[in-house]
Amino acid sequence: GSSPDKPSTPGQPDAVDVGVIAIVDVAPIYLGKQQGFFSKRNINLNLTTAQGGAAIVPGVVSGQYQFGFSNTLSLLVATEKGVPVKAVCNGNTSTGKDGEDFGGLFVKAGSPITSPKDLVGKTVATNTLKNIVELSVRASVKKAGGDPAGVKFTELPFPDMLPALQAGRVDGVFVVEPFQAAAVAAGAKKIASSFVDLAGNLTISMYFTSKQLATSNPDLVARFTEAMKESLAYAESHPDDVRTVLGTYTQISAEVRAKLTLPKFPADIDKASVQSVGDQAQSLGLLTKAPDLNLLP
Amino acid sequence: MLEVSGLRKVYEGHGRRVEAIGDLTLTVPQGSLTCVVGPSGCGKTTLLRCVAGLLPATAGEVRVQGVPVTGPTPGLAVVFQEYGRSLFPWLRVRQNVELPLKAAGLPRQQRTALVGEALAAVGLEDAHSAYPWQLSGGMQQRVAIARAIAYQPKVLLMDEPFAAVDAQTRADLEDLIRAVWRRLGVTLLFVTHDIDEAVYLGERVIVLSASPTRVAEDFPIDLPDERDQLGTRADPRFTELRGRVYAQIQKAKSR
Amino acid sequence: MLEVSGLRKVYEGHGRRVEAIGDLTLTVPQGSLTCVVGPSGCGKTTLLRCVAGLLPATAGEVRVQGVPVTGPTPGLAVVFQEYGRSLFPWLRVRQNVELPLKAAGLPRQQRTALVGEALAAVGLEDAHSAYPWQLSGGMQQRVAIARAIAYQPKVLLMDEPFAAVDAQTRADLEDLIRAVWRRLGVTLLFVTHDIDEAVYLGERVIVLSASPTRVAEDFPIDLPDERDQLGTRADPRFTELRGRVYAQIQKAKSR
Amino acid sequence: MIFVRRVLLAVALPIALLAVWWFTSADSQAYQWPPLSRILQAFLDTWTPDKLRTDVLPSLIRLGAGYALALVAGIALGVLIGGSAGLRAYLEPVLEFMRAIPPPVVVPIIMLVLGIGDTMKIVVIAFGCVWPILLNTVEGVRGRDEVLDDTCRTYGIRGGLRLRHLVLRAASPQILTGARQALSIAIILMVISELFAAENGLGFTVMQFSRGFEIPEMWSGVFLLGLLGVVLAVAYRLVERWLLRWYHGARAHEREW
Amino acid sequence: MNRTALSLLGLATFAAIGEVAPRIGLVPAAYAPPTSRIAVALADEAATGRFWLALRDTVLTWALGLAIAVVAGVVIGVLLGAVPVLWAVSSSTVEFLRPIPSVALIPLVVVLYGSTIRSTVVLVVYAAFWQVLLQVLHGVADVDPVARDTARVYGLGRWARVRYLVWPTALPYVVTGVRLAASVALILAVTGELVVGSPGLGKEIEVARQSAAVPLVYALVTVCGLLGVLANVATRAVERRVLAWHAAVRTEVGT
Ligand SMILES: Nc1ncnc2c1ncn2[C@@H]1O[C@H](COP(=O)(O)OP(=O)(O)OP(=O)(O)O)[C@@H](O)[C@H]1O
Ligand SMILES: Nc1ncnc2c1ncn2[C@@H]1O[C@H](COP(=O)(O)OP(=O)(O)OP(=O)(O)O)[C@@H](O)[C@H]1O
Ligand SMILES: [Mg+2]
Ligand SMILES: [Mg+2]
Repeated sequence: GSSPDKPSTPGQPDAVDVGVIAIVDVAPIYLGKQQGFFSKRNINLNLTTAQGGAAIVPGVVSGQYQFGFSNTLSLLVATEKGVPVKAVCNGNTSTGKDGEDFGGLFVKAGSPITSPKDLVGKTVATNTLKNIVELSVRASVKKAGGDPAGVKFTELPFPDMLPALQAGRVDGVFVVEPFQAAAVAAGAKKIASSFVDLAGNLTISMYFTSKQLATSNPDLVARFTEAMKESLAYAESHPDDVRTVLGTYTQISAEVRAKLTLPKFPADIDKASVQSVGDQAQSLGLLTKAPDLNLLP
Repeated sequence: MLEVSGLRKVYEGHGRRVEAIGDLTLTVPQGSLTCVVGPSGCGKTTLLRCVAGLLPATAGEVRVQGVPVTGPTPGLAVVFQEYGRSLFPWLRVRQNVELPLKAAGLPRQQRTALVGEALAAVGLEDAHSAYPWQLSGGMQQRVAIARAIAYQPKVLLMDEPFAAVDAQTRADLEDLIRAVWRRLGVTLLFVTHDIDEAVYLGERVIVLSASPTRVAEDFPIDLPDERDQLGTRADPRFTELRGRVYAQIQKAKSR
Repeated sequence: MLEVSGLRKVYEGHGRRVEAIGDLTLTVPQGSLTCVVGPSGCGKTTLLRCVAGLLPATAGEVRVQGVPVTGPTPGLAVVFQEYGRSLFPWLRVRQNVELPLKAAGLPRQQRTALVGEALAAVGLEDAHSAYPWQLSGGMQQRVAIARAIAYQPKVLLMDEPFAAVDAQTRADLEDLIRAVWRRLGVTLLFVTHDIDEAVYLGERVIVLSASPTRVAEDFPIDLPDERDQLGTRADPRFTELRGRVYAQIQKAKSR
Repeated sequence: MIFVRRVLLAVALPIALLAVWWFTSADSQAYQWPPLSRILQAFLDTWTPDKLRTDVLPSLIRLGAGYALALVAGIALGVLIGGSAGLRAYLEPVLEFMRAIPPPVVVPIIMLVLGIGDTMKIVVIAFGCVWPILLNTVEGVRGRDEVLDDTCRTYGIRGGLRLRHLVLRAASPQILTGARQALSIAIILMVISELFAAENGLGFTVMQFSRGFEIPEMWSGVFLLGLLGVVLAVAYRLVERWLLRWYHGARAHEREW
Repeated sequence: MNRTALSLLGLATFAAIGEVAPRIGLVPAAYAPPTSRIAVALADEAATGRFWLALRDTVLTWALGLAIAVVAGVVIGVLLGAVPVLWAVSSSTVEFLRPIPSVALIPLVVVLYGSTIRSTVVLVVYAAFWQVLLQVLHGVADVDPVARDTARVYGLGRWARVRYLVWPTALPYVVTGVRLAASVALILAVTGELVVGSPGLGKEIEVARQSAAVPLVYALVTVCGLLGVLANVATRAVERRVLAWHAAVRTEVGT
């Protein structure tokens, strides 16, 4: 292929590297690749998995990846710190339905805790501190009438949360699929759908590129965005295909794939939810200024 | 008492097979002083190591005080030919001599006395706080001897203990060893290269043949018990004996 | 030629200060065979190490062939008192002897010949493929001697090279050393404890005093150049000389 | 004089490297490569005495505890294994198996048993840095001089006395080599352990900076880790010099020229 | 019982503990599955091509990184050890760089090479290099003074000294260094894959972890462990060959 930094050579497909995480949330891009939405726009898509956004953002900025997948709050923080990133389209969105979201706040079976407000004075595990999950759990506690400042958060990777909960090392955990399915199977009680408590149709993550690429090759960015949007729309309307494609890049067992709750995949970013995330982050001091929505396309 | 019967030792490995000891039988009575001489590489060190229980024999048996030897025997001390390597480089001279006494559980006071005496006997009072590698070869060897003496063993095996010391010191040490032997009644097996030394020291001199080793000859030394460097060595009987031993070694070697 | 002038060596460290050599001046003419005797710990090894350029002197100077020594001199070989540690345990006997020749860049054929000769001369033809730790003490020492001989040095320093070998082998090696010395015209400095050996071997015997060391006496040995073990040792002049050296050592020691 | 020279030699290269870094990064725009001046400024702003107390001290305490645990376990186990060929054959594959498991995978397993508190972090540090100590102890114990061994056997030097005066001393040069390797591994594991359920600590803070895209601060943390390494290495050297004075003494005269 | 049987017995014991502990509730079986379930998961996974590709990638990364690290560590270690000035100049920098966690390099390598094998190789080299370097430095410092003097006296040049003296002395340390580095390299290869996302077992572990596929995670971890065991078998075999002369090895082979 040709170098993606320059306008494309006619007739030659652009090789595009995208940094993603091997989780449920990125199913649409795998599906879109499978469906040929990218190749028909002359994009030769290569998906690389990394452990988390922390490794993807530098990769995109340095031009190692052309696009990446990261959560909304990380991108807001990066923008405020002057990291030259630019969102291109939605990644995934909470279902917006309380009790039926793809992630939730769980307590152990038989725990006296029944509401998020009971978590005051207790410990809750979050996948990363000071990020979107913590923000969501705080929203749940607040909504239930508790003081979020009284909740102690501790950082644990999703896979390690359930064992910690079962062993009583933490009092609550926030997990997403497929760990939500595992939590349910283990008898844990869901006490809140925190993403829903944080904002209506919460845009949890987005695909983004570097500002540099956005200015040097707007055509490629446009084609990628189009293809991505088509993929999202397809995923939204073909949940069974999503469940199938999960089997190709994850190791989630077939039974779990059949049962798990999928996120929503709207094509467009819900600006209001981003604004709301930014505002709440600011009130917590995670952002020093009002969120910079120039990030958004 | 020390009995070696039908001892045989073969070294094998790394592409080499050496029959160091062929078939060796000898008895060393309790409290006697026996000297062993033999050509270089004939198996003297190997014999001592088997007696000390440091090396399993290929065949045959060693008994100390009637008990078959299967491992190191308590109350037995060895002065190794590799005197330099047998001292602990991380311990000072005094500590090197003291360590076996500590292991034997002697009280501190007695230890200090024994160590002081032994170091004085070998002429190293001044060097007690040096590390072994700060000493000359002869001094190191004397530390090893002091360690053996201070230990007050029942059986003492010495492997060319005076190889690195000068003639005068050697004479002094010879007399020291005879004095210690008589005082403690220790059973002494003494390997040396020096025929004069063997005859001067021993009640008996055993000549070993070249490998595969056998006892070539066993000379009782009928010199008077009181020996002194000038008188004894001038004794015509001494000259005669050393001549016989010498001749025997010549024969042992050419066989 | 080898000149030592005003040499002084003080060891310091680890809570010990030893004036090993006080003030030593001596000259060893080109191609001569000089024996050095002295009490244990008097500084003989220290002297050799200074001459070999292995140890910096505290004061004074050593010159070999007129050049001040500041490091190891080419064409100089040493047989160390710690023969065991001076052999490389990872090399077989043959390779140990061959290594210096390789370093000198000799062609393979010549190396093989020299190594074979030297090993035969010390009676170790059979052991050439053994590792040093498979050998007896005396055999190891003979390997070290073979290495020095095969190297064909201009200056040869030997530190009690026969301490670990039996009387017969020792006699053979003494004759070997004299033969090599005469054939190669090497300048030889020979440290020994054995007064007989010093007198038998040397053209000259230097007696050192106890530490801090000085030259106590310097005896020219006026025995005929052709020496043999039986004849020379029976020579009344030999007996006289050894008596004088012995008396001198006694004096040196008590001083 | 020699001391001054050694200090000069020691600081010359770092200063040169820093100078190169300073000038090449002076007008760097790339966010991940901030100018050195900004990093140094961030260093001063970030690592205040208060911050050192709340974040560096807990790390150091865990580091010390984990390292001490590794020393004790590594040496004890190493002496046992090094002293017995049978035990070595029996345990070695299992130990090699455990050694090959990467810490990020080990931590969840250790968490299952020990929870998420400081104990877990200390054990993670110990688990990771015990290997060089253990291995070197085993090799040191195996390689001890045979004549010394025989000396102990004949003179009836057994048990604790033999352990203290032969086994440990003979192996000590190797053990200390291992201890030194372990020191830097311990620092790495201190960082890794703080990626799990930590609320303070140097590694935790650096990771938070990195996630928050506070790049100069992150670099200043990496810098502090390096400094910590240097300080510990110097401390180690002092201890080693003292413990091995016989060893360096025995090998000293060759360096006189 | 011979060595291999004992080793297998050891692994069997370990597997048995892994089977029993979850079954009797010592650890929660849901998160620490018994050995048999891990074995089943492993068997299932081994039937996929994806597994073998991942295994190949990991072994490749590992071998490449280890090879570079060992060569660089040995060369630089011997150089620094042989030329003291170089060490004096660079030691502080080395001490500074060494503890910087390889994890901290991840953003850097991602910037440079992205999620490719090259990123991981850089991490592997960085981590394994220090292990080898440090062992080599200590090994080089362990040269026996008498052996060193021997080499100097016999005119061994710098290269010959490195080749015949320094290198064999350091070799036991190097072997330990390689054994240490082998597992550190493996760990870093897997960790790198896990974090950076370059292809290999580590990436598969992360995917399995994020998919809540617990037995599969353990199965893949088991593969890592077994790779470590294999690496050890290989280094032990090499050790028995190249260190046949070393006390640690020869005493085991002998009696
Ligand atoms: N560890 C060993 N491995 C293999 N062979 C050995 C070993 N030790 C000794 N030998 C061989 O056994 C024979 C006898 O050796 P030993 O050390 O007993 O002789 P020795 O009589 O003490 O000689 P010396 O007077 O020279 O010390 C020699 O040929 C030697 O090569
Ligand atoms: N490395 C050292 N450090 C400190 N002191 C030493 C060192 N080497 C030797 N000495 C001291 O120097 C003195 C002379 O030692 P040297 O080895 O030269 O004696 P020597 O004449 O060779 O004795 P021997 O005949 O016993 O071998 C001794 O008192 C010894 O303790
Ligand atoms: Mg012997
Ligand atoms: Mg000496």
